[in-house]
Amino acid sequence: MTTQPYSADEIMTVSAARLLKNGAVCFVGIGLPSKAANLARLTHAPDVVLIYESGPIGAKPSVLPLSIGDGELSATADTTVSTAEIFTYWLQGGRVDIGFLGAAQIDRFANINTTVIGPYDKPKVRLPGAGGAPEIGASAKEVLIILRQSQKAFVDKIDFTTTIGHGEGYDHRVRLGLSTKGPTSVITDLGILTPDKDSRELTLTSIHPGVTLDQVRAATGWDLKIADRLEVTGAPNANELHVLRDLEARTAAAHKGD
Amino acid sequence: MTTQPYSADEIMTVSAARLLKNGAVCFVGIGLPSKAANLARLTHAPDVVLIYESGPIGAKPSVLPLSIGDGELSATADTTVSTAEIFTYWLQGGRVDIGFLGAAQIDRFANINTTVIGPYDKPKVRLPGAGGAPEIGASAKEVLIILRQSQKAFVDKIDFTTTIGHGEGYDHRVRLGLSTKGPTSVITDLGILTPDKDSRELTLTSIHPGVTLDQVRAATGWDLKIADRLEVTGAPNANELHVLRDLEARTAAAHKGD
Amino acid sequence: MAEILPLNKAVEELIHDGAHVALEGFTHLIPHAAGHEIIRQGRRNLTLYRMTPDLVYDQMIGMGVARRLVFSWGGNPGVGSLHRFRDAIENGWPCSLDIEERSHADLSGAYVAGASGLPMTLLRAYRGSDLARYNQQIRLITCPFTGEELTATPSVRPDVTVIHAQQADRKGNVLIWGILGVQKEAVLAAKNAIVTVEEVVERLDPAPNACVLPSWIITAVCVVPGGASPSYAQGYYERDNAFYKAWDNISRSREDFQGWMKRHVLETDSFEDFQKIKAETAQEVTS
Amino acid sequence: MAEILPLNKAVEELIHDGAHVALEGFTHLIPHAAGHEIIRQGRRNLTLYRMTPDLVYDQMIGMGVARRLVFSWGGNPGVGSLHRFRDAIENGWPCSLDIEERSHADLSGAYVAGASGLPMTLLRAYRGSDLARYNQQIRLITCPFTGEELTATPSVRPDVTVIHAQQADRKGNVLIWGILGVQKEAVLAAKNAIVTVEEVVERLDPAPNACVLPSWIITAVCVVPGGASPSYAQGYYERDNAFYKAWDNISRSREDFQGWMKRHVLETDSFEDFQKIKAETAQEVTS
Repeated sequence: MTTQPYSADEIMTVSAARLLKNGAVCFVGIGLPSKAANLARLTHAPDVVLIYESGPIGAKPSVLPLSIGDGELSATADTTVSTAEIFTYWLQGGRVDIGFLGAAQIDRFANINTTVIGPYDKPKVRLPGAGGAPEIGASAKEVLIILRQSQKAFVDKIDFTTTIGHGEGYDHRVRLGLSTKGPTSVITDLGILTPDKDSRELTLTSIHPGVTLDQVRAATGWDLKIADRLEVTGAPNANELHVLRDLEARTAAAHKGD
Repeated sequence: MTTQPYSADEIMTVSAARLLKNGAVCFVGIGLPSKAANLARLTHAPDVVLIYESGPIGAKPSVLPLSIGDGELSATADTTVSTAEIFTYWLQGGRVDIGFLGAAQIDRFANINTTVIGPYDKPKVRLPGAGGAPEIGASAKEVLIILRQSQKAFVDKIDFTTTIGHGEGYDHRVRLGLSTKGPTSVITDLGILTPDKDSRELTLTSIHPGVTLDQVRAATGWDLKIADRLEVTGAPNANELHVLRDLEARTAAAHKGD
Repeated sequence: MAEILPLNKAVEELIHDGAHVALEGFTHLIPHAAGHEIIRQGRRNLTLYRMTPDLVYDQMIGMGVARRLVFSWGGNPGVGSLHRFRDAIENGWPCSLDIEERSHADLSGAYVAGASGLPMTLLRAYRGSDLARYNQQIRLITCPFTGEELTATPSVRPDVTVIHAQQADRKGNVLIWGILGVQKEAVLAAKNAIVTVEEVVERLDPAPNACVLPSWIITAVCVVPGGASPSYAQGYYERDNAFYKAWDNISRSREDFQGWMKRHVLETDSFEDFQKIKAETAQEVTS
Repeated sequence: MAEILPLNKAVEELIHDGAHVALEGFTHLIPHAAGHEIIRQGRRNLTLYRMTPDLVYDQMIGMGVARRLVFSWGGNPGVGSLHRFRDAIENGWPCSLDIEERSHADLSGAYVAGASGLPMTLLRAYRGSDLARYNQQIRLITCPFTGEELTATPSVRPDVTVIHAQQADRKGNVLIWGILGVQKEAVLAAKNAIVTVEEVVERLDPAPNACVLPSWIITAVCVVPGGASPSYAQGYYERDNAFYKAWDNISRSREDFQGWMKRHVLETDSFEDFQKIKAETAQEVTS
């Protein structure tokens, strides 16, 4: 069987989707996380439960939402509750298996910055801010992070810790009183990074087919650790690509003229 | 115009109903308060808003509920929210004008006992307990209390303060940090008692037609203060009696065979 | 994901002696069938939670199921006292019953806190009430912003919550409408949840913001038509007010109560069977 | 009881310079028309609250309405940055803007606490986040029952909350469905509330547990069809995604922004008028 050609974004989305188990309850960020989560739902994980912070629980959108509160999410959900309830009963109440986040900047311990570039009081670039992320990172049983890998995003030191990953590494989460796992995978357009079992430093454990280690290192703002047994990510299969492209085509058609 | 004959219970209910202003938001206890509040709604106060602790807001029952959570309340309400929300957003949130309570025992400062007769740990009679009353008494802007007057109910000293009225009198509510008025009238089958403006001790300010002061005193377990200018309660008018009896007849018919 | 199970199996598997159990339902949708099954299976030493212990708790307490009761109002709504509840508190019959007494505002908030994964409830409560003297779990804390004193109480997090609802679909998603009480919060506050339902439908048809409990927060769904009776299920049947009144007589003496429970609950196999016997004995009473 | 008023009258009477004002709506039902009217009337020194400041706040901030902003996520959803919001924070243009930054969990909880008449919110939040270093209002308190450290933050209690909803009846009772956000809580947390609605209907027909805001918690109801556009109103119209994208260009430079605001908001009389002009200029852009 020959594999179809695919883009770096496609293998990123497919790789992230594969990490969602069927039946998992997933608190979904907008954009890349939402795309990957819906791909999972439309392929191997039909019973994945998607919760969006705007209120929909069990959303099954037929096209990808452009905003975190598109009508399609509510219209296809099992029910829609208030935003406050999403954060109290569902997230803080410990009902979320996977928090699925994006990021503007990330460091070697998977700490995330979505607040500012530069000093907080005199920012060079003001980013949107925390949204739901600090509590998703703390209360979801496990966190997946998806973002494109670059020197700009994968930085040696983030200017601001909006959402803690593994803090300063080792048992830092435990010392902070957190009993959840934190980030277990960072999925990029180049590979998959997972925290070292002791130090919790992000380690490249899977590289996408055709990507070189030099490429990955060049896109990382620190001296990236590479796993002793580096795997090569399985290429997207025909069905995954078909479903993903269909989803994107439906989405584009629905928003045609926007 | 001759007045129709009426019962002691009827003038009690009518007198209590008259104290509810049109448009008032009223947190209604089951039984006598509910009957009086609905009589008000069906006579001079069509826009009174009735909230029941089970969840209905703006209930407009056509027959009186037997329980605090009858389906009729929800079916006729503007909406029905969770019981928790009733106590947080609506009562504690300061949205209730009138808390309308019954009582098992009451003292001269309108403190209410619905918990025990005898010692708490070894009760002679175990009563149902607090329900919503302690917070209704504290958070409603004003409280009305309706109960039949007797030595058993109007006692010199209650065994247990379930719900504070005016405490030990004077500024006791203020000293407790309460900014609401507390009980402003106690309506009985014999008359109406209101707190003295300084001491807050209950004073008979209105006596129902045909009732003697001796009767009232005999039904009170303390040396009851009588207002200098004691009024005689206006007798129920024909419309009030008609509406009340209709309501009771409809209620009896609806529950026929129960 | 909820398993669709017979009620006796769900109770057997999920409710153990000594467990903390909440059966909730505010006048509406009281899980009577589940209460009977707990009695039938002879559970002991339960810590029972319920805002409004009424007939079903009177029965459970009178049959010696409970060691401790956390509640805010215990009576026969619209009728009067609960005689078995009183006998347990006043006389320790059939066994001593510890009570932890709270108000509706507090206990409903405690379920909300439990559902929210918090160890405590924060509210304005008990100002001037003797309840705060007898319940050592009622504390004051100071607001760091305003200096105001607020009440803190422990949240409620039962081992198992049992509720009754109108409908489930085949996956075990549950729909409730009408008076909701604290059922959703009680389910979300618990480690496990049993939901008895009037019926399983092919497809729930909830309004956009309806009270839906997704299958994955429920442990077992049990189909028990009429399972809330003598309370009511909006859209299905009315409250059996006559039975609430009759209970006052049935429960007044220990002997009558025991006789009734033996015949109606212990010697029946299921709630369906109970309802048949109840219909027969109702004939006897009225004739 | 709510008064049914023209929007300009409601803003004039209820929103004063220096007031604390929340315009809420989570992607859905954002009260754009009300935001424009506040700009038209030249309000200054407002403390603005909003979980997700987006286009309407970008416009208000760029027009110098706000002195302080309390928020948790400020961006153009699905598009990118808010240029006027950034310019105010990064460069103090057109005037300096104080910010109080919180997370969604915190700020939504703060509205709940405000609605509940409490001075503080209690939650698990900010563990390990630098936000707690820059916001002095984020405190720790210790649970008296478990010893756990929890986060306490001040509740939000605006002078005025403004929301948009689908329907009101003639008495001013309001019905909302679909994504509810924190609108109900924001209304209940405020001293006064303005609700713009798509239409007034003879009779609301709410589902049993629908989100209904009774007339008596609302100060003014204003009929503004399309008043949430470019956001959407479920059952009425879709989100104008094209405008969200166009806004990125319109708002990038101070001059373009000012020109657009002058032509579309300052020189129009009403939201209806604005929509006409917007339709005309949209033609210009696409042609």
